[in-house]
Amino acid sequence: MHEPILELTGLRKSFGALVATDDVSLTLRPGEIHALIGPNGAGKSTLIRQITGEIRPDQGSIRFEGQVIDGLDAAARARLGLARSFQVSSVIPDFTVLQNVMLAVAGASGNAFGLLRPALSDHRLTEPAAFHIEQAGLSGRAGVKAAELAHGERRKLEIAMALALRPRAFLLDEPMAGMGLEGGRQLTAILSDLRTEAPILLVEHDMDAVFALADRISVLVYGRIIATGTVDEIRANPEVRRSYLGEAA
Amino acid sequence: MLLLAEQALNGLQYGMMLFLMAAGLTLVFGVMGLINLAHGSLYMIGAFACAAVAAATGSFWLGMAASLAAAAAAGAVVEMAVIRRLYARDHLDQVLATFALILFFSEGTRWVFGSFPLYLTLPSALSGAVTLPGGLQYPVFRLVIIAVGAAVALGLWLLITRTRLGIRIRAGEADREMIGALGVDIARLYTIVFALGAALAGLAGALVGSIQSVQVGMGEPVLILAFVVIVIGGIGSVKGALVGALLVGMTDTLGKALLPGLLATVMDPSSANTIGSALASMMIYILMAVILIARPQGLYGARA
Amino acid sequence: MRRDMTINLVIFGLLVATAIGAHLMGEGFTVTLATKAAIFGLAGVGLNLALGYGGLVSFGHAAFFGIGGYVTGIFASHAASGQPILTLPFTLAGSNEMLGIWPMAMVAAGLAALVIGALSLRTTGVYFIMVTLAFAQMLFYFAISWPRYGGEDGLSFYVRNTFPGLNTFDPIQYFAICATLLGLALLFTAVVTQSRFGLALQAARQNSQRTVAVGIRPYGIRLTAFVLSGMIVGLAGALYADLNRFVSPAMLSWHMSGEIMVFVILGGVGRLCGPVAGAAIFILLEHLLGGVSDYWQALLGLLLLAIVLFAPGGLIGIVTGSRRHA
Amino acid sequence: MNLKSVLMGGIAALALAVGAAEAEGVKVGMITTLSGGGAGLGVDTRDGFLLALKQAGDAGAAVELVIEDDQQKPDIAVQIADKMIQSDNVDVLTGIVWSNLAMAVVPAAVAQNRFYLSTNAAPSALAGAGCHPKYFSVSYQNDNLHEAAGAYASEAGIGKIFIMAPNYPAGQDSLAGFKRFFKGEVVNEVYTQVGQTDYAAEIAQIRASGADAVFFFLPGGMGIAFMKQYAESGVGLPLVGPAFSFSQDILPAVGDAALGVKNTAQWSKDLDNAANKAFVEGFQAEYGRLPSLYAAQAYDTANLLLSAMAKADVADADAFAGALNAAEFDSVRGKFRFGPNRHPIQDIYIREVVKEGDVLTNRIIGVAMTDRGDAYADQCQN
Repeated sequence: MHEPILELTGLRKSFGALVATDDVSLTLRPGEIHALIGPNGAGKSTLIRQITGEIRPDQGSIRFEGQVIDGLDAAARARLGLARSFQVSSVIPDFTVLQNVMLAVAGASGNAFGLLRPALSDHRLTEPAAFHIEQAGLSGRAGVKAAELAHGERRKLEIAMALALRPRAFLLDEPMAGMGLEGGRQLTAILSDLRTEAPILLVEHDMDAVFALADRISVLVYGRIIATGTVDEIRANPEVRRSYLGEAA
Repeated sequence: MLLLAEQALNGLQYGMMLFLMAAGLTLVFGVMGLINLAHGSLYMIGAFACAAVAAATGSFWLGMAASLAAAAAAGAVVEMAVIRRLYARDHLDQVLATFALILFFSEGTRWVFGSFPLYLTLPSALSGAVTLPGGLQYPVFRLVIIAVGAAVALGLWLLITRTRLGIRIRAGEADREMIGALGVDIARLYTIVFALGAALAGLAGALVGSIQSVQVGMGEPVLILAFVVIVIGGIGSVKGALVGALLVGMTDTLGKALLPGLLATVMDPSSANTIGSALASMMIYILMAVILIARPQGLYGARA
Repeated sequence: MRRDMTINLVIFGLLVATAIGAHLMGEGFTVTLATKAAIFGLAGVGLNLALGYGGLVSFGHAAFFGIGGYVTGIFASHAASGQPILTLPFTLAGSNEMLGIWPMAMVAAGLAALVIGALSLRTTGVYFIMVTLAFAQMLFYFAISWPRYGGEDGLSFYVRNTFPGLNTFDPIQYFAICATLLGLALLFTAVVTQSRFGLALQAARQNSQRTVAVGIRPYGIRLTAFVLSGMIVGLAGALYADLNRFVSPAMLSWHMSGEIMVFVILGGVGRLCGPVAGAAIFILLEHLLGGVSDYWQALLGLLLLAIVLFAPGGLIGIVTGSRRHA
Repeated sequence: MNLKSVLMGGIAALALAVGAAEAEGVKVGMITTLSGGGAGLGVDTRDGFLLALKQAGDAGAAVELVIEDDQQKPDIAVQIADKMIQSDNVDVLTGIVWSNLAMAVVPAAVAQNRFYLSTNAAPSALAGAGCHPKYFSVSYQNDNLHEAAGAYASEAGIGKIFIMAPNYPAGQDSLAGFKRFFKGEVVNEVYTQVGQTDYAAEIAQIRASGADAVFFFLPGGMGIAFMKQYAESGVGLPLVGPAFSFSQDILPAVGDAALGVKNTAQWSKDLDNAANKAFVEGFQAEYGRLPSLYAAQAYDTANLLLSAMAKADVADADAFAGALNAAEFDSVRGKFRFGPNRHPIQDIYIREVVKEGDVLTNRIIGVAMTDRGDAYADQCQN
């Protein structure tokens, strides 16, 4: 087994009396899709936000590619290749698809301070951006404003932006949310390809997608991970059936 | 010692006056999320209404009543005609639209009342000075301002904690969409809160106008200070407005009174005087910057 | 895009044509008005970089305008008196050379913007608006109560500073200087907003969280924009001081901050030439309405209100039919 | 630039002015404060000036007057001056009330070869090394009334005094001027903010100071606010000041609080001379109110201008300057002449605020200084 790309150890975060993350340990290994499931309010988004650096855990530690990243802010973690998508699609609405992805390329390069060179004629930005747009299945849409994209296309744009970060790991927060049947199917195929780029920590409600994609699943309930295992192990786990899948069924 | 006591009273009185201005401003921000630069115009309208009615009827008390009524009415009209279109807008639009209202109100008032300052005469019951315990002489009217400020603070506290309107105001601060779901008529609630804030500003204008002067543009310096107050206190917090107002009132008054003297102990008197007064006039802004750097959401602010 | 560019050229061309036309007809004062429009436009262009492109609603840009003005006034008055400005830690003599004063004004305004921005950008929203206002007020009161350079009275320096090869006292020649600088500032803004940095700045305005998630720290980007913005406004302040041969704390007042904002809004937020159109229209209104009515500011207020409520794209937005140009 | 009005010296002159008066007429630009808290001063300045032109008949009609409101803002004043010089092409500028506005306008105006006749503001910077042959102060030098107050306070036997002025150059000049002639002890020297409206803190300091009297210089609305609050405070020490806070335009607002206050001025409406009688009566008839110091100064300025126009053509600048310097006109102050720096040499009186019927006004009770020039004339080399 390889060293895990991402390793959480004993994370804990509380808001007042509410313990949102309770002693969570979790790993993401190279090449895998690790799904994080759990009922609403289980603390999935809070956990993701601790990994991205938007909020600080009270206790515990995060290692990314062997390096402790607890002291780094969100932007620095992103530059290390920790790429995320948001629960609600989050792009720059007035930018074109191309500009959005160029922004991510610029961010990944660690140089956002070029003041005088026009970005649109800077092939160090445009070429990688065009490549990632293609990769995410948005060919031909580069000149369209993000605000004018359909919902599914916006999801794809987020993935293109994540790819532009030269990701070492993806954190995808409910990418299937709001996708239709066909769109969901397409996205499942794209995610399946993505794992060749980098492993994915996938937060998802859509159980069909999770069972189709995930190599391992962790179940988060009330801030605690109650089980981690392969798809079959989780399906068979009585505690999970009782506390989560049972309700869902 | 008496000097220090008198200066402290002055600071208290100044703070109470600022509180009357800041309370409305902070309520409007807390409930509606609106930044209202035209609050100073309502202060001015209150002062002019008081001066005009007092001059016409000869009664200071009718003037005071008129200041409340006129400012509340102006507030309600402005809210319904302009302000409610701004709730959903960003702060920039709010700043500009209310800046435009200042221009409009200032010139409009000048058009009606002319460019000359108006002056109010205090009724004899409120004029002159009284001797306080400890032998300090202090003007009656300034004591009245302190009392009015304290009464308004108490009244607002009761209003917010004990009445249905208060519950709605707090609900509105917590979640603007939720109170709609609770079946509260938001449009009316907003108009009432805005008019209430306006009435307090108008009252402050009339009180201050009584001992200073009533003129176009009088609201602007006070407006800026009221913003300093609510930013220090935490925008949306009435308690913060009270604490912030007293802090600003005290800092300003005591700074001006004591700084030149303090500096004189380390430098020659005439440069201590100039540097002292220069520093004293910057004190409250320094206070604000320091507080915000330490606590970017203000002393009692919930939202950052 | 193309239409916007055409409008930009038309606005700038109109300003220059007005000045030249007035000069040929011997209307010196109209040239002075056009110069004022160019200078206010320049201040608006500077603020627009922070406000329009960066979404930083600064209510304190009068601070930089005033600093630019005071640097000019202080250099000019020391040049007249022959006294050095500083002897410690190094000797700094006065100067009446515009080419020497401008960089000083821009550096001073830029340093102030660096300090004010570094502290203010810790806050957001209304707090940011109010903190920037507070810093400007601080400088305003300092200028009022510091007697060395005139305090409340302001500082007069009688003779306009000099520019090699030009007679700066001739209205049209001074206009040429101001219009050229305005043109350069517009060019600079156009280039910067299309650059990597411009991309990041505008992204941070629209979606700060997303910008962070691609590895860009908005703070540094915004601070840079704030400083550049302050420097341009500082240059405008220097030109305004020379236009009037006089500086006073009024240049630092919150009304000035509000007016610079009005130029930006009147023309259209985040549009290259918006502030120039806004400033020109402001001055035009001031003089047209000022002649007809004593109460032109009330009309200005109504106009401004109408634009904010019904035409959020400003005057250029009315022409192009779009809310803002990103 | 709120108020813009072009007024001709008289209705009858309108027809004549187009052709005949062109050659010898003088175009005058008046920049004064007609809006805001200081509007009262500007209005009196304008009205005093207009009255003199009207009383002069045809001679007055030869003056073409352009009036603009400076809003008491220096930058506005500078722009108006530019407009008047570049666009209206005026020969003479006048009317500025405030020293800071004068400092912004006057040096550039005289450098562009226009005459400037000051109806009020006369900062020290323009009296000494900064004097100019085209700049005349018809009012006084700024320090004068304060000097006189100092001289009077010494003479009246005031031992300890509390002195106060706004923290700006005219305020600092004021306290310096007072101290120049005051022989007693200054127990405290306080600078207030310009435009300050609340004086509670200063009043507390006065109360605690142990002084015998208070000298203050708070022009315009500041003085009114201070006087009203001082009256409420119960401090009750005698007040001394320059005329500005007890001038006729302000007294009604101050009210009875001003009664008995001693103030210094180079003019008073009860000065006994023919010119003053014509002025005071004419002003009351024309405007239905008593004239203020500012009106008197503007009236003298207009008459000085008319006297020079009678002797020289404004196109001949040297001759016109000489004619102005001769100051051969009937001043409402009785005697009037210019010193070497073209500032007045005149008597300065002590006045007391009294009530005549229902109207508060001033009455002369003595002379504080005789033939006073100013402290800066020696430094004037131009």
